[in-house]
Amino acid sequence: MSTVKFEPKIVAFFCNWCTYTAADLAGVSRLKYAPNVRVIRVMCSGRVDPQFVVEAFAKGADGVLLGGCHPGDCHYAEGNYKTLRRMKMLERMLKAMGVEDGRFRLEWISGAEGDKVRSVVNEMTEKVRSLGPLDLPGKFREWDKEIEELEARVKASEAEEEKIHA
Amino acid sequence: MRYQYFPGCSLKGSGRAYEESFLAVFRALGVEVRELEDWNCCGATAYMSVDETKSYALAGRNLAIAARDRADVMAPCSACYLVLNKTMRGLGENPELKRKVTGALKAGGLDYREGVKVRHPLDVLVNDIGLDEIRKRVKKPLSGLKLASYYGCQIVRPFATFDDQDDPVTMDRLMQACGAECVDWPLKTHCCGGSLTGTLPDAGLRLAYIILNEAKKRGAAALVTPCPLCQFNLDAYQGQMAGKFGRPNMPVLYFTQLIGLAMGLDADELGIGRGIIPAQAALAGR
Amino acid sequence: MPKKDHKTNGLPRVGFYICHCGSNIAGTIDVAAVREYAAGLPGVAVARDYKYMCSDPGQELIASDIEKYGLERIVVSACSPNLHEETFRKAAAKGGLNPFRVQMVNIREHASWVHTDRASATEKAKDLARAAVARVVHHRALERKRVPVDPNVLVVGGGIAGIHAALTLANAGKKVTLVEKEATIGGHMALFDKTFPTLDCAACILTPKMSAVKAHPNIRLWTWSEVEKVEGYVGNYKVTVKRKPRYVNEDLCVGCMECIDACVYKEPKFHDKFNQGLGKRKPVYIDFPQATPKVVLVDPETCLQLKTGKCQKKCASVCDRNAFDFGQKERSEEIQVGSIVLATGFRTYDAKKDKQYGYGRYPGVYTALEVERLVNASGPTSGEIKLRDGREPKAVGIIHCVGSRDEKSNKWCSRVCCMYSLKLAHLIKEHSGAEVYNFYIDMRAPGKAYEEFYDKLLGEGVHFVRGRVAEVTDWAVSPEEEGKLVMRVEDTLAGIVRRIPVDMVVLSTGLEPQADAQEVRRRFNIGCGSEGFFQERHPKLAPVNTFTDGVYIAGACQGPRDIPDTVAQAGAAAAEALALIDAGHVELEPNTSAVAEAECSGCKTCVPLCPYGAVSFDEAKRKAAINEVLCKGCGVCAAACPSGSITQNLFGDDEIFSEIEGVLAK
Amino acid sequence: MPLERKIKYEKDCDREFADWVTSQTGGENLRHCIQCGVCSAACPLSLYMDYTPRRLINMARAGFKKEVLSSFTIWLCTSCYSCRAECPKQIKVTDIMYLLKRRAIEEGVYPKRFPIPVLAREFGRMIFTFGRVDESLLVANLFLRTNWLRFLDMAGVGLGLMRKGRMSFVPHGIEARGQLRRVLEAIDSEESKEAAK
Repeated sequence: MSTVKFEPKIVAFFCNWCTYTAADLAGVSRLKYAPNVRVIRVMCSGRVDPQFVVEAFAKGADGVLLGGCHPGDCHYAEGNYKTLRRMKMLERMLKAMGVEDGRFRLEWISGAEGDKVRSVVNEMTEKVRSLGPLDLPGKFREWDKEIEELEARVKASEAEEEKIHA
Repeated sequence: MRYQYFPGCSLKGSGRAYEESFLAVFRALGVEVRELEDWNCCGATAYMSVDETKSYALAGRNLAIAARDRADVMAPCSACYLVLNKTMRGLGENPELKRKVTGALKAGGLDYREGVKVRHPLDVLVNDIGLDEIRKRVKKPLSGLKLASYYGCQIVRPFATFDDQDDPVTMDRLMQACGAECVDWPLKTHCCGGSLTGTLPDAGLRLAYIILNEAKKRGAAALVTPCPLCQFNLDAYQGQMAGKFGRPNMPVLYFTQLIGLAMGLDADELGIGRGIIPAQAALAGR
Repeated sequence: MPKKDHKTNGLPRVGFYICHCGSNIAGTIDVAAVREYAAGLPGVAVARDYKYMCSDPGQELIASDIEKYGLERIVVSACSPNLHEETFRKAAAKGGLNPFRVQMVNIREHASWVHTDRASATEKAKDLARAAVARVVHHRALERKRVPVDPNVLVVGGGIAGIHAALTLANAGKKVTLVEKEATIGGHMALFDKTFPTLDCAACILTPKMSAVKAHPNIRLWTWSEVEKVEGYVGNYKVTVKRKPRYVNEDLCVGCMECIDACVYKEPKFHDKFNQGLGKRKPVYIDFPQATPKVVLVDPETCLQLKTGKCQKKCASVCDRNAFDFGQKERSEEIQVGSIVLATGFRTYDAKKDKQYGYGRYPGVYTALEVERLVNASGPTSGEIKLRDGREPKAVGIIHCVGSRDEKSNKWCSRVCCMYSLKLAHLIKEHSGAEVYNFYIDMRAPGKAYEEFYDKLLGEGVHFVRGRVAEVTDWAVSPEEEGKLVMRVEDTLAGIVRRIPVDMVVLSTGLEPQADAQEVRRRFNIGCGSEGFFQERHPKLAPVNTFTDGVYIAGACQGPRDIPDTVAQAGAAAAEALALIDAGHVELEPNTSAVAEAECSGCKTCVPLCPYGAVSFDEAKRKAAINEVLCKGCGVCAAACPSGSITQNLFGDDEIFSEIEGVLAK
Repeated sequence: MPLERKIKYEKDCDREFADWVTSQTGGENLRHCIQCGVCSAACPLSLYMDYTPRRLINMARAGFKKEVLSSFTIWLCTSCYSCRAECPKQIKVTDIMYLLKRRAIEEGVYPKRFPIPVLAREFGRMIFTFGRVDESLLVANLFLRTNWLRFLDMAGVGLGLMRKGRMSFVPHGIEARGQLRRVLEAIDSEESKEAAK
């Protein structure tokens, strides 16, 4: 296991008008970057429900990248401002869940910034690689087990109590 | 207000008058200036040609010492000002270099930290203390004195952020605040010949002469400068110029000397007498 | 209804197609391995690979498979959906399948072109295939909305680009509103004396077009006006235009200019913007004799009446048309149009920023635009080359690339400066007989008859020094330099540094985006490239289109260009608008959002979020409702809805969750 | 007049040298040079140079190693940064001059008895020993090692300075000389480790 280099899996949500276009531009310009990102296209970064991010971590992503238009540049007037507010709250939540800084990243990348797609993807891949696997599904299983044990203990003590009262 | 002070080798040697007047002016302004403890040579421009990493480490040692105190560092010598800023920038841009240099400093028990601010006294006087405050302190205005303000090269290029690279004005404004007049001339940041005046006199002397001669043509009675090497080149070699080009006979003063005079400080305290070309006539008994 | 066989386990039957794109994809990705992998995915009834999926036979393959295998969903793994999504939707429709049951996987721009390792690129292609197959199952049959296109057009900017676009559209019988922020149309071209390389007089070719605009029954010309707000969508824009007061009734003024003679200021004494400050004007003025519309205006900054309310108003009293109206106020007007052509032009680099050239410090230093006015027969010196101090220059130096090809200011080549510098060199030499030096870095003369023009100048004895000038200074090293401007430059072809004394320096300033380009592009909801010029939809295949349908760009607002290219682009933008108008309607993407009423809790979270006011609240039902025509499909409401009752077509929660699970599943 | 071959064959060009220059700190943008010559025009010393800075840059990227390292140009640079301030491609010309000087010293190809490289070396030695530089001692050393006659020439200047109290012959060093030496030696050992790799 330790001989195989850990290759993180990163899920990216890119808005159609800026960041997805920038990724297309990176392709047309033949810029080379790490193959660890899987892009999911949305029309606007504002479409990204925090649940999508949580779901991606829960299903085994080691990192989640969200790319939208620069502030003030949103194709839909102000969708990206909404993204920003929502994602600030999400960041706090992720921290509470034990997701380290650097696993979730929000970047404004305009349609002209193919090079930024490359640098952001490369940086993030390196960062997440250094953090190691997140394995939230594994953690969920552990937590489930803990909760089950707790439940069992509560039930047992309740049964005990009932016995005494009876 | 409190600052750390990095003198550099020149201000302890040929630029002694710069140190004297610099300290006197800040003392009179009520600003605390404390010399950096056991500082070493910044490496200047010469050491860069010998060993790049070591020259960064030399400057790095000073920066590490400066980082022990939170006060900004004033470096009156242009070369020191440039080298210290260049080092901070170079280490910031190049992680590999930074690793080497901080590692070496560690070996000497020193801790390099970012965030030290190295500033020139011109910047401090205009932006921290302010021209209004200077004007208030002027007791003997330099009225009638026509100066050519000569900045030299390394103070605005390439790192200074407090003034324009092609047409700096900070020192002009300071001199005007002291009541002097500054001539309009295009050689404010032209090179004085630097170390070449000593090593290749034909090249160096010509550059220095061009500057002095142009200042004279524009009607300046004296040159004013913030750089110890410029002062040395322009002042000490005028005798040698005489044989080759002509004798400019132009006193070359530090801006701190002139501010000191305007504030009513004693000429001896300001090292006015240390100039090779006497300034008495230009200063007309001030 | 096609039969379902047991292979798909009751799932819709998916056809999977992967494209080689010649070697573009197949060179980096093991296409056969992905095809085999996809064939085993749940729901996939057929998986194929093909050399060029976008070719006719490739499309035909999809269409015929739909019938042959009873396919209900299509996944095409090829290039960016921004390029070929429409192609494959049409192919599906041809085979009888609803076009929105198609999903594309981008393995070219996002994989084969950006990765080098074959194994990991193939792995990525498999992950993306799995996700697309998982998501496409949820695709519903959708219909495109058709909305009619308003045939009226707005053209913004009255330079040569806007003029040409407006005339083309008007000649095709469309009603055009031309909005210009200055008091006259004509733009930069109206400032020029001659045009390169033909040296025909700019006014002679421009002013007839300006008059044609004014006279055209299909053009409404609004000068001294600016677009304030744009609402709506392709085919149906509502535009608010701010109309600044001229203090003169435009319908009454006939441009006799008697008021200018009568003004209480006997001599013109105010900054004349049109003449680049080289001339003076009065508070009541007209930019130049052929200004269009030929209507005077009053400058509130300098007019005594407007500033103090105390003036004899001689201007008004000599006007026999009673055109003066000092009480005029700024007003806004609303217009409806279906398409918009932006032709807002450029500005020139501010020469003061390059302090080493002494513009503003030495009176002998000029910008190229100033010299255009100096050599112009109708300019402030009637075409004589006279310096600010009245002298005639004996030697003139022209510095190319000021504010161009310089990372400290603008990185780009401004494309026109080499040619206009040659033109100015010719005109200066012709008008004054002076020695003229051109200081250039590289000579760029790539247009029709441009190289020939350069050759002509070489023959005329104009000096060419290849080198960027370091400094313009008045410091002299020899008697012949005294009183001159000295240019320090390396003659790079000789390898020798030179000092050249001249009397006049001309700075060939580069072209920049307009100062308000960022505001303007936001107003029209289009993009800018990193240098600040408006961004075209595709640099080669859609050079006048933008990412906002119905908004087209022409001329130097998109990037530096000369007059022939600008006119060609203006014609292209007009043609794009005409194509839209003549189609009569547009089909909108059906990726709008809708509320499932039963699940809506009436919390109103979504209502204020919509930037288009498409979400309203039905007070009677206590439910949110979305107007499908106003909705532009961003999906912000769907993301915010706490009860999950808003769904965005093609980007529903089910579709996106399946995709997430798809890319991560092993 | 003896004939000399001026043409360059490809085998005369040292590609490795060109790659080395562009790989050094300061040399990064070198290949982006558009040969506009603003560096040469801005340079106050270009009037004495055998090759203008622009030419030197082009020769360096073409691999004309011998000409570049033995040129007079690199030793005339006074580090005034005029070139760098004007360069439209933000090429760090001054830093390139430094790195060429270092290489020339390393390879021992600088002009013999030419005072500038000696100054640089003496300067370095003095710092290594004392931590600070005594200008007077430096100048004296310099002339002793290069040209006795110049020393006599300079005597006038020296006397003037001495009279004004601007010359001191007592070398004053820093206190923590040991520490400084440890720092500089740490770099030596780091670099020899790297070289071993």
